[in-house]
Amino acid sequence: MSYQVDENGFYGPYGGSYVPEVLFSNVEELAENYQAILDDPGFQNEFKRLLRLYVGRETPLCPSPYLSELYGACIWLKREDLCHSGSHKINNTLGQVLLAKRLGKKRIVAETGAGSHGVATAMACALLKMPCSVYMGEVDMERQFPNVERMRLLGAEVIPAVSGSKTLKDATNEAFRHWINNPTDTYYVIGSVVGPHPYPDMVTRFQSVISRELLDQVPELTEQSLPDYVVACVGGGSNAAGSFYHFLDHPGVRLIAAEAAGKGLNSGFSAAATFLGKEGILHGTKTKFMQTEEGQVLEAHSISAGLDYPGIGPLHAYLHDTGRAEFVAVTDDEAMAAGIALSENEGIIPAIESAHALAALAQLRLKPTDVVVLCLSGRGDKDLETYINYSTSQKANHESVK
Amino acid sequence: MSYQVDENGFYGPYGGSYVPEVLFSNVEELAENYQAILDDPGFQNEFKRLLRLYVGRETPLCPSPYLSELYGACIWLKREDLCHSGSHKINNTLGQVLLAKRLGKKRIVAETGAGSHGVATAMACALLKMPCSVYMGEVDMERQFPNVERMRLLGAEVIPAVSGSKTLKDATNEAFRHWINNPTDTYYVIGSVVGPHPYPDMVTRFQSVISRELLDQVPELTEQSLPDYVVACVGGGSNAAGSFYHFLDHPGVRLIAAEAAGKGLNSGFSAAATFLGKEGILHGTKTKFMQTEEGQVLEAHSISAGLDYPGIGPLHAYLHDTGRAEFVAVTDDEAMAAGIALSENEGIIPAIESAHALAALAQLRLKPTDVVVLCLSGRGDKDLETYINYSTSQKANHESVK
Amino acid sequence: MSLLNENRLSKMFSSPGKKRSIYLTAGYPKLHDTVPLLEILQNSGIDFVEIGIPFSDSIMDGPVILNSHQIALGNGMTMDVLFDQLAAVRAHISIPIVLMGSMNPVYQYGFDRFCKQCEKVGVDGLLLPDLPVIEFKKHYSDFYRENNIAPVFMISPQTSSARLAEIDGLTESFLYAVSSSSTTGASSKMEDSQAYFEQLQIQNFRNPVVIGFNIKTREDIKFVSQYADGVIVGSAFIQALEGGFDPDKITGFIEGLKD
Amino acid sequence: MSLLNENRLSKMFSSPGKKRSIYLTAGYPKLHDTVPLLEILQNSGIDFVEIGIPFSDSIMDGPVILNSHQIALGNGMTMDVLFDQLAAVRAHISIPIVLMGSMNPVYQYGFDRFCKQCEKVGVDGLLLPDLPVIEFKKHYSDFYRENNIAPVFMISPQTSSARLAEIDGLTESFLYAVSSSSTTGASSKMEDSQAYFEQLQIQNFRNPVVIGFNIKTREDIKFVSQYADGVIVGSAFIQALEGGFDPDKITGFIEGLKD
Ligand SMILES: Cc1ncc(COP(=O)(O)O)c(C=O)c1O
Ligand SMILES: Cc1ncc(COP(=O)(O)O)c(C=O)c1O
Repeated sequence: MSYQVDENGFYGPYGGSYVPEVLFSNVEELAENYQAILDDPGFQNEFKRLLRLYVGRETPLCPSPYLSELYGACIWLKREDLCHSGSHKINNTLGQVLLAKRLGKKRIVAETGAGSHGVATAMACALLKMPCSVYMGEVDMERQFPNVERMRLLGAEVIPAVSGSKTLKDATNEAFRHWINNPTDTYYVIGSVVGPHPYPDMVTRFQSVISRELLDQVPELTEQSLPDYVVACVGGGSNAAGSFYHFLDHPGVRLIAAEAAGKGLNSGFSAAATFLGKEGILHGTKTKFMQTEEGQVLEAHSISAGLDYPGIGPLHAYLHDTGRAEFVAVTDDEAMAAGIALSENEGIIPAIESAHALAALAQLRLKPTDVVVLCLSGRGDKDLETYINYSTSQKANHESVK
Repeated sequence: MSYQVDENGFYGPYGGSYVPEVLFSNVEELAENYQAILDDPGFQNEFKRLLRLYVGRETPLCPSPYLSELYGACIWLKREDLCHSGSHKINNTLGQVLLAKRLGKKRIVAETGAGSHGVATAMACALLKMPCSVYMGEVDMERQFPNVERMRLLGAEVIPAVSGSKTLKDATNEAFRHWINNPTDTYYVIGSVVGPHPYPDMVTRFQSVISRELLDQVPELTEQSLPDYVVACVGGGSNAAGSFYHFLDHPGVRLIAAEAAGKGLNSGFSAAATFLGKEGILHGTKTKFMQTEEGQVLEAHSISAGLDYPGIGPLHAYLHDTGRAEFVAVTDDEAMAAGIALSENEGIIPAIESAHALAALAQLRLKPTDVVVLCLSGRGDKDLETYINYSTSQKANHESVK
Repeated sequence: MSLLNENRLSKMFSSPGKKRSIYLTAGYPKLHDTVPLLEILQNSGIDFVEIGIPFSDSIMDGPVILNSHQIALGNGMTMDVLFDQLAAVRAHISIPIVLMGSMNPVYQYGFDRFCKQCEKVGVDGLLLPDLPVIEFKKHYSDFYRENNIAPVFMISPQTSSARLAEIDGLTESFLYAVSSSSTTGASSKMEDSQAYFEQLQIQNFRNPVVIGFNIKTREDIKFVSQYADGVIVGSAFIQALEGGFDPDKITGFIEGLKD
Repeated sequence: MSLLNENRLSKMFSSPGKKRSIYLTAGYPKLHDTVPLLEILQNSGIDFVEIGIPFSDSIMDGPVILNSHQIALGNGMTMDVLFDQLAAVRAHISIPIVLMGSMNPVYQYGFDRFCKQCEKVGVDGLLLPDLPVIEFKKHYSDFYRENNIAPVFMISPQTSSARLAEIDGLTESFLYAVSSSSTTGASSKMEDSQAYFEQLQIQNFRNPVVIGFNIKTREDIKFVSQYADGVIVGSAFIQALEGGFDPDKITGFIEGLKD
């Protein structure tokens, strides 16, 4: 079975390119050129050079004594939190902004949820001298305010998205609208493995540097040549896609995708697209997302702004249906507890997104010999307010119960 | 001429160990053991392993096209901002906490200015399972609040220092007092190359990993085997000491130390110890610091909490007097402008401390062939409020002038 | 080479004169305003209408139409309600009706079932801006043909000439040319698009060309009509409904667009 | 093997009985309170006093004494003012005086010059807690000897026996034993230090041992006096001055410490 995109941009039934005519030529230009550009040695060299010298790759594969003891297995953290910008998102934005320059584009637009992608885009744009506008849901601007400040300091324009749930879905709508209004000179840097073909494949390829490094690191650091598990959180699914990529054709490697269950799968406040979603067309791609009977998109809920999206990328929808990846739902509470525990026990404050992957470990039945690689997609500096407020309210609850 | 500490803990006239009797045995124990422990292969391996897998070393040496063009030279940034914790401080704290465990200590106390050292200590303590208390000036707690939240989330106790100027000097006093009150079980992790012997040398050695990496990186990436300049900011002087260390005996390498001139050298609001200070005894060491005729310590001022200290380490006092290092004074305004410019033009938001080193470049007379290595000691995430407020007030000033 | 039986749209376009069309959002401003609105439009001499199926996340639309979608959804507009309303309309409304909307609600309804319903209630054309031509050809064109629904596609200043030819070949009824590259209700000036309009004019399309997006005033209509077979007014009309549906005001608005 | 000429301190210690000493901060609570305070202390039968030289950053001190330093500095206390005050004192104050303080103000004044002034104004001993023994021996001991100033050193529960011997050898006058490892004014209980005090007792020191730090009450003094040649009350005395210098209150305080 192939998990590669087909020539029409599909993974099985998912994917494709459902964009209005105004964007057709843009998307087509991209689809026709991205493979050649990505494979061009000049591009490859420049991209790899920036990943090494600017981003600080490779990122370490770091043993986690705390988690290993807790779960009775050999657990390793792939430290994307150490990337410049603070998350894996920069792998993708550098690639896309370099590519946009190759295509002769003059301006960049992006959406952002947690702000990680927005910051990473703003950084790539500052470095590569491209003006940059980032749409961000008003709710997200509040809960990830440090990232708003970072984007502004980096010289990017941050534009609040005020429609709908005022989160990632709505920021994405607005970024698409911006692109529709500026199709010739503007390049849209999508932040995850979503959107019309070729974005899902292109973003997957840029992020696949994660699993590329793991192919060397796992045999170097563990007693196995391949991990038994690779675990990652899924918002749109870019860090998961990048972590899974080079293991897709190794059926012995179990791929675990942690989705945000919000306040609980059946609470009405969730973002777990494979559990609650069905097939449909959103943001230019056919995939699974949460929607009404009528096909109206449902508002997602997650305490983590980066997972607060009703859908997932088409590759993940396909990995779900084929059973190649196993999807796990993690609640806000489980994620927060896991994030706080890692902070206290290992001195690593994870992004709340990544904390979902940490909490997913509790749902695996691990053996002592299992080698588990978990993608720590980002650092939690952007989430300090949320962590502190959560701890405070937990303590208050605890008190009032007593 | 030797720039190594002598057997009594002195660099020329500077250094030594001026501690109260209660601390004597602690400091003596450290002085007698640190060399052997540091040289022990078991310790070395563990320390290097953590630097690699946990901290993410080596940190890249990253070309700066923007600065290179601006100053007409080949300017490279040593990216300590990419270290886990967000600054070089973790190099030292991991070393010291490992050492504290070897000495059988049970608790850690530390002082912090910008919070970088406090966070790095809290991280090392979380990882290595040591309870941790951090003193931080009340003023600094406000201006570096994200770091306070990080320390708390990491399980450290943050104790406000309310005496004096409520900044780094006072936090250091309080940490010393805490240590005096708990001399047997507590280890004091000093955050810079200050304090009684052997701290200045020990911290220098832990931080010397910076220049150790440069010894390989400079010939690999540039056309020279040694840089022409190494530039670093100096609070206490640990990132500078670490950056200079392996070049001390290469007289062809010019060592530039950027001190905080605050609102101007003669403004009464400054922290430039080599310009405004004189020899004296502070925090257990003989060094240069700002003081009255009467020997009362003056309050320092810098917009950067990490440089807001009236003294420098004894090694730097010696490098100053011997002329081996050149000291440059950088005002708040110059540093802020340099920090904002790097953010906008290169997508790297530097710590305001590091921005002082950036601004110091303007005072060098560089030639096009000069290879300049600048230690970007930390990232500016902790400084977002200060940057944004500064930008806003600059714009307001600008408006009102118009 | 029309695959369609005689259809109100093609009949209308085969009559002489520039056509004028209005876009309205189904279920806006009130759930049951759609039918009386259609009556006024027909009585005011509008040649055909486009009815927008509201969608929570329509990326083609600007704030005015987006807002109307939100309100219509809030009013309880659904596909079934819309078809019920339209079923009642054909007794007294004869102008052609084009349905327009995002793919997903149609996809969830079932494309085949949707087209069958369209035919049943007398819908003449269907425009789904995010339905790609390649998907149309592969999976959906039969449903259109079998149910006598005219496929309508958009063309834009970005559309290549090869693609223009392909789209023209697939289209039955009219080509919907956007006046500029924008979402609906943008503030672009028609004069700025003159070069593009002139270009459209010299293409030898099988289908008539109707220009839409950002056409607000009588002057806009006059200017654009020089280059096309018809014009569509959308956001400006929705804006005229914003205070609530007032038949006199709407009649006045339509009159105001006339030369 | 005393290197000092006859000195008030050694004379005092050679007299029988447990000694009681008070610590005060020069220039606190008001700049010129030091002299009248000394008079009261002498009149109340205090055996000797320690006068603290205020320093902006005294790390040995807890909040109470720290605060007195800040206020004294604010009052304008300087080395010259202190020496002027002391010069006037010796006319009517005969109890021994030990100066105590951080190294840096002394270092800035000039160690030699400082010791000369001490002798001139009748200071008997000098205790600089952050002057290391090794530095004392190498650079400073001559200044003490030449000016007939008794070197006083602290010893603590942390001090090794080898070092105790060395310090005892360098000390002239008395060993200042801190009651526990702490800054001044901590809340440690004297009973908790009993084992340490007993240990001190069995050492065969050349010098008498005086215990200080955290001694607050008559009971503390009684308990500690069992083990040492004298006691020093510091923070508790400074605290008694906090409302302002009231001679009756101070006399009462001293009386209250007596058995
Ligand atoms: C740190 C981090 N991890 C994960 C995600 C989720 O995105 P994706 O699923 O594309 O990796 C985000 C999104 O903002 C993020 O910031
Ligand atoms: C990022 C950063 N750089 C530099 C410094 C100054 O310390 P040092 O001079 O010891 O490197 C600090 C202190 O907090 C810091 O946080």
